[in-house]
Amino acid sequence: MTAQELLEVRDLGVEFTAPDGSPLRAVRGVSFTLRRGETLAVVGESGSGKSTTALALNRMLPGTGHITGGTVRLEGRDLATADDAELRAVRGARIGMVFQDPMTALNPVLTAGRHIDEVLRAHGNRDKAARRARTVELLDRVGIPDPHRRADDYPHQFSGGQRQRILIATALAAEPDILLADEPTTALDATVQDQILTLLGDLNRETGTALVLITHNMGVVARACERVLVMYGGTVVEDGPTAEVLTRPRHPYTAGLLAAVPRLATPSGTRLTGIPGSPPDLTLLGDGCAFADRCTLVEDRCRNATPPLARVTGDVRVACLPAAGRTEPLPAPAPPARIDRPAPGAVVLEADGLTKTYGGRGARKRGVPALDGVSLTLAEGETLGIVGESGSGKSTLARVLAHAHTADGGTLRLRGEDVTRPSRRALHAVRRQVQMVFQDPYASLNPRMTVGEIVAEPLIAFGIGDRDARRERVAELLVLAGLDPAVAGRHPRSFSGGQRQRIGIARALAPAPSVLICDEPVSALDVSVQAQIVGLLTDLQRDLGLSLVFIAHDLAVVRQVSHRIAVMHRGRIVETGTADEVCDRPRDPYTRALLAAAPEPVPPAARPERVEKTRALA
Amino acid sequence: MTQTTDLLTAAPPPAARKPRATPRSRHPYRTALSTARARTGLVLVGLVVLAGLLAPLLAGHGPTDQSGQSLAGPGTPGHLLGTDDLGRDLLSRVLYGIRTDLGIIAVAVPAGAALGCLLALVAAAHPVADTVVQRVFDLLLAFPGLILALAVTAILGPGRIPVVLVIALAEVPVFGRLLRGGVLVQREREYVTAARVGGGSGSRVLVRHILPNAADPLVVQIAVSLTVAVFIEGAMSFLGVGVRPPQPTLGAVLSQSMPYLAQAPQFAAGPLITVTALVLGLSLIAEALNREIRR
Amino acid sequence: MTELYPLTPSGPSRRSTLRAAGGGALLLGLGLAGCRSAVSDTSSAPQGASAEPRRGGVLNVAVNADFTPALLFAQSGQSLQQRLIYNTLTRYDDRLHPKPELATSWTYAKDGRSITLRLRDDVTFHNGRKFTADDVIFAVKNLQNPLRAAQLRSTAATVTGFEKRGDHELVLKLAHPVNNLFDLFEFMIIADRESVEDAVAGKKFIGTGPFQLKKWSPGSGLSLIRNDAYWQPGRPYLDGVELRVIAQADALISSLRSGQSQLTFDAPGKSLGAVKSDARLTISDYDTGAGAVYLGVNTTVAPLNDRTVRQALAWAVDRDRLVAQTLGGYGLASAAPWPKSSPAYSEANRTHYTHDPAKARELLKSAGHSRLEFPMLHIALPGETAIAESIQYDLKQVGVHVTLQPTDGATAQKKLISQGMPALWSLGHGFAQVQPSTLAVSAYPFNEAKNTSKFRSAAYTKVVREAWTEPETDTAAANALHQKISRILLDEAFLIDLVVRGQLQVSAAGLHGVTLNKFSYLNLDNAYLV
Amino acid sequence: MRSYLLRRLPSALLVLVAASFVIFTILRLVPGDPATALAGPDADAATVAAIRERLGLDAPLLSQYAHWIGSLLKGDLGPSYAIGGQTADLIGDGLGATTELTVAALLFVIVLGTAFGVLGATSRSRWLTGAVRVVTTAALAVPPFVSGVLLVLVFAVALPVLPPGGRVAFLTAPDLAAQYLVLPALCLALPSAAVLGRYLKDGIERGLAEDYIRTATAAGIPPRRLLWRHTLPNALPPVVTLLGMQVGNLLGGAVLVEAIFAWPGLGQLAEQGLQRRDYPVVQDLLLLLVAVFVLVQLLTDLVYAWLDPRIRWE
Repeated sequence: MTAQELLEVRDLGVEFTAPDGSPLRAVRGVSFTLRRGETLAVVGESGSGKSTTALALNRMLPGTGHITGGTVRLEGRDLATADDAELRAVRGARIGMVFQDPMTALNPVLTAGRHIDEVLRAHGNRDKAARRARTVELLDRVGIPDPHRRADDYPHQFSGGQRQRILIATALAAEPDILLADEPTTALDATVQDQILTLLGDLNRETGTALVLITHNMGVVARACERVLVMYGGTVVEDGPTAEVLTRPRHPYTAGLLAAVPRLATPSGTRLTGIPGSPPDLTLLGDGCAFADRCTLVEDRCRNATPPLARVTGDVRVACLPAAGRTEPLPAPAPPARIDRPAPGAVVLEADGLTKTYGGRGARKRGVPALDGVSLTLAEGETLGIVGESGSGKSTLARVLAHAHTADGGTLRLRGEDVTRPSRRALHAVRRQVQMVFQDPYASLNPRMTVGEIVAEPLIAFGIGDRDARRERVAELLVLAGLDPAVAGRHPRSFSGGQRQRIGIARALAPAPSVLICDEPVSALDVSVQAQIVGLLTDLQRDLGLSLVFIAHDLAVVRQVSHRIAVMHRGRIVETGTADEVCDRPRDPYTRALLAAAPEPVPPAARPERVEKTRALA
Repeated sequence: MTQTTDLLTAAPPPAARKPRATPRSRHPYRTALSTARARTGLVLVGLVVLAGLLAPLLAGHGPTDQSGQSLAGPGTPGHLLGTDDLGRDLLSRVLYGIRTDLGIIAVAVPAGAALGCLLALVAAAHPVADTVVQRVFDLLLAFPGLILALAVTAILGPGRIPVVLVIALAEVPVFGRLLRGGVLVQREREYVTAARVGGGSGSRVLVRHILPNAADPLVVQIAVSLTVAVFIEGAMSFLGVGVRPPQPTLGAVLSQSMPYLAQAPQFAAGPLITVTALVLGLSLIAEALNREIRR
Repeated sequence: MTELYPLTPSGPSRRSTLRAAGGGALLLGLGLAGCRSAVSDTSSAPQGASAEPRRGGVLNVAVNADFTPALLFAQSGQSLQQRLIYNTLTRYDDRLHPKPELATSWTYAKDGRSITLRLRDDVTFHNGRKFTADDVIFAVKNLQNPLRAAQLRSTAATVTGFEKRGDHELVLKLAHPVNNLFDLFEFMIIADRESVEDAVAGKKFIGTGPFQLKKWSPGSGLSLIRNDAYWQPGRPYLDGVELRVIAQADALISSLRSGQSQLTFDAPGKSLGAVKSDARLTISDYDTGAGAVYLGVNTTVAPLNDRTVRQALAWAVDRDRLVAQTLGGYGLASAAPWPKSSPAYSEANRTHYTHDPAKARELLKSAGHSRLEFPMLHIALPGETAIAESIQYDLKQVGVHVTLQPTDGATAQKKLISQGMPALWSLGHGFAQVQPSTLAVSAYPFNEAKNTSKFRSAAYTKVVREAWTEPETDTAAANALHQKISRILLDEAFLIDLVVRGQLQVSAAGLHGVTLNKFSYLNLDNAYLV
Repeated sequence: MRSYLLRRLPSALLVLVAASFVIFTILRLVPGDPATALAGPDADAATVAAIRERLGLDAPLLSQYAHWIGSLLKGDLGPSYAIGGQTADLIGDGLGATTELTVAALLFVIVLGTAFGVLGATSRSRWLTGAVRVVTTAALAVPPFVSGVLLVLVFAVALPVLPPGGRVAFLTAPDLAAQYLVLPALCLALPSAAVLGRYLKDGIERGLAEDYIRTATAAGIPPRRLLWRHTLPNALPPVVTLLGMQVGNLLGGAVLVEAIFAWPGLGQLAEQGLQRRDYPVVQDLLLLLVAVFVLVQLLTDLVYAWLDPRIRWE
């Protein structure tokens, strides 16, 4: 291997032991090499094993995870068999890691500076003053303003983006050769994500630290990495230069994934083409291509033998038997199909100057208003998209509209009658009309109840039907939400994210509402699944004549599903208009910023030459 | 998020990751109780309880039958564990002692727990009620238990009632605070909002949704409290305000054995071993439940 | 280091290390390895092991309750300090013959209606004031004050006139003859009259005794130092006395076994086994008897109003087992209250009732009962409980089923003196060790006029009065009356005596010359440590 | 922080007032009064009546209560009825002794508890964790009145290295005082230490599973440091709350332990006072204990806030 090759992974295998003792092969025969200063993206959906692979590199596997085979050579030294002392020397010093959730990844009782200081200390820097200087320098480098003072602040005093920056500083403290970033921006807003990705890029260029970026977001891949590794079902299915892979995908999965990603360009009222089915259950995976079951171009041989990762053209490698034969790239996905939907009718829901402030109680600390005079209307059969970043008040709006919270001020009319502060009975009636789908499919389902009970809950609450009638209705609803009625007896815990969201939707539909408030219904889901859910919602709207409020932070999705879009910022609606108009001809600067930040899965035309490698920080 | 889901479906969640995704649909308590740790606990507790229930069959003598031979050593014909200072058979004393203790703690702890939870629910109803209830808890906690025991017994006269009362009173704030805390946490969970939007009335949401999820720590606490109860009973017997003599309790037998600790250690051994087994068993169960609930 | 426990040569070193470990655990930082030992520190006897009396040393006495200053002039739970700080006029020998203390001699008038006392003239109080007849006059008047709650108030009350003859001679005029005047003199401590209110308030204790108060820490004990101006030359031998309260029985015993204290009279019967097995401790029993364990009967509760039933109970209890199992083998199983030293004692009376269940059942049947149920009150202390449990079992054998009512001391006392007792109760009584008449006039349970058993009988009242007012000089007549009293007590059985207990003294082997007076006043005039 | 205290003050006072009522009522409900206790075993009605009058027990209850509260506010607790001496002195001495004992016990609780918790959570050797389990279980199973007597038998009687009971004021002779303290403090501490150990074990196990620990591990922080500097600080706040609760238990447990070790503290005083129905002493003492507990709660809240920056900075 040449000096360029820094990290070399050869058919790495990782297994977990399920509680029932059965083995679970999370990663199977993964091989790739990482060159000095290279930026490599590992992309995939839930269960693709991308994170597990990342964690396996420096043996950070949680719980029962263990490496079953293969080698991880860091400049020749095999980490798969290294002892603890060796590993500790590698962790941080040679391979730095950044994790997904900046909210939990920082120790709440240690100051920002202390985090970095600890790493420096752990790797042999004994001089306190020097460490302090270096700490400040690093914080400054990752863009923490006023680092001298902020070094002594605690994590909760920083914004999400800043925390991620601190994490990056921590990871880079000991000047590693590799920065392993596991979904570093998933929890962040688009604008912040943009900044972080820029930062990572700069650092890579300046320090020559190789970057391995684990993500599920094709946009991020396009934005940040030269090379991409597409994973599915624990194996690498495609490996090649980002530009090549994104434009001319060789593997059906890659193609499907790209097709499922909503593009800002696609006009309103079109249907996303998702990948049918859901990610494979790794406990059941046998021989054959893991994707076979969801693949549209599947052939018999796919099911029999595991396809090897074979070079097709240039330095593109694909693990697909048919693709190996194919010299031409796959046909580009059909342009999103328009869906025929009835034109919106009369106004159903009307909000006027809604205001809401939290933390009102302890008069000592009055919170900033979450809603600051929000007015909107929702027509029958219409989908109103609401876009905004975290803290923009969009979730509050959803809750106020659904009467989960009552507004402090303003009025809310349902079919003309004022329902801002309804009486008990009135509230009951309103809730039958207005239902809600929640963002987090985990948190919004009572873990102690079976799916059946959860869906039946509103029926009981609204006194709809007797026991048997309810049972039938539940089955009906489950089917409606695209679930097998047989699952009624199981607990939420045994479902995947997408399925849970379907359960949530079934529950919301139970009292046959006319208005459905969807608070970020898809932001917690994989792209392929996301497409399914969005599709489901649009279908339901058409079939049941629902009025939808569709809240999300991803403009592209919103544009596709919505008739109109309202952009929220700091508790206000800064811009409203038809979906296409808002996205094509934004008037408000904030809207423009959002559009600019939205990562698109199209490779940057040209990437600037990497500057001379240098160990020193700029 | 996706990253989370990733590990979830890819790996059985190590405690680190989001808990609710264990790909199995059994009730966590059942899972907990089927662990080796819990099984051992169940066996230990079971043995003690059984011994208590079957006392009349197992014991050769009445627990209060006295004889001339005081402080007979273990293995004395007719007295497996020997006799106490008044020539009563120790085995029977211990067995019936367990019986009495079980009778007490089986009433006192649930009673205290129930009352505590009730107060906690009242507290959940309204901020004003909350402050009042909390002050009540503070007061109960602040009152030195054993001194209270002395006073209560002086008022009510000796017997089970004061013992039960004292134990119950001690448990009220413990459970009350636990549940109150749990409710406050669960209240903010999204599924509760969902239930409210789903049209559930305040009481229904509380009972059907919040309670079952807030109850977990209570279940663990019960196991802990039972051991504490045995503890209190012993202390009260030692202070001479326990169950009316000559009825044996583990605590009573123990405290009677104290003067003879040097000459006749077997006197103390019986009850000590029993209590230890009980405590060990309960703590094992508690631990198992705790681990499972935490996942 | 004291010789209270023998040591292996390796002892001290091992000890100091262990001690350092123990102490060190707490005094992190204080850094004193091989520090002073709190163990050796506890008892301080003069060095040398000669057998004859020698000056010096501080005696640690373990008591289970602190004394109550308000009860200074009554007999209460703890009277040890009375004869340490104060003196009495006279002192009984074991045959109840008065011997001089502050009074050197005395003569009764023929009619027994007055007595002339001659007092020592060389006695001064701790505050330096001279002791005179006025102090005696005050002492008597003091006892007549109900607030003092003195048991012998009735006797004191018979003194109606005082006639001083100079500072050290005094005539007491009596309303009527009494034959327990010397009980009063044995009982009555002579306190400095000017500071007596301070005394009952617990502020100042000034007497003429061998020791004077250094410090009283209420609830935890007294510390006394030698009175160098004591009127007995060369006495006391000890430099000081510490009375430390150790309420808990096991703790009290450990304190003795570890040599922390060298003397106690509060060792409960249950613990005596541990004491006997300890070579460093000696047990001595004052068979003069200070009190007795009895089973009280409320004669107003049917069918206990039937004397036959009461007698059945008297037959039912196994007194010897009581002594053996609950009193550690010390005590005299007796149906009558009198100890051997009492003029009223007779073997016949003692064994009037013995353990005879058959007879008991028979009596019950004759009275028409086969099964009876009564509550029985007792004090909720380990020792008392054991006694009660034992009685309960014996009664059960004859078909009398008893529910125990463990009660704390104060409540029991209220019930006792307010006649609020249930059908049965088991307690202890005193005052049988002195003039028999005292028992009837001063010990509440026996009081002829008003007693807990609510027992009234003209005969009893009459004989008690006679016995009490019988001039002390005529012993023959007195004995006859004593016999009458015993008869009534035994036949009526409203108060069933079980065991006569002497004061039980547990002391370190090295302690000699300790005596108690009849009211359990500790006398250390001649005590010394070797 | 001041504002926090101010907010807590009213409720604290509320508790105290409520407590005073409860205490007063309970005491009056207890049968037998100081007079009978004082009158001695053979007193007659006249005597009792006289004493009742002297103690002002013939006054109506409300005025008695008023008088008590008045004396509290005046800061003059007056004389004790039965025990003798001034109530203030009695309680003062007792408080000193009990404080010594409780503080010492608290030290033991913290040291032992931490040991139990850390070993139980981190030790890899099954043998060691097993041993810890046995010890903690025993500590919870063996009541203090047994462990106390055992300790005395072993350390004071069998191999006399420590005194069996009694007390030397710490300030007068620290070295001796310490030796008097060891056994009672240990006896008092054991159960609480076991409880603390369990909580800590639990806390550490949770902590080690946290994301930020994963971050630190990935940065190559050595295990020992991970435990002491990164995990433990996060496990502490709840433990502090627990400790606050335990202080209550320790004060309560003092009644037993002080008896066994003849430690002249509040526990002993309370028992004596109750036995002799010494109203002033018992009333003031119980109220004091409640006050102390309330105070400790306030303190724990402050410490909690101090340990947890998220709260500290709000």
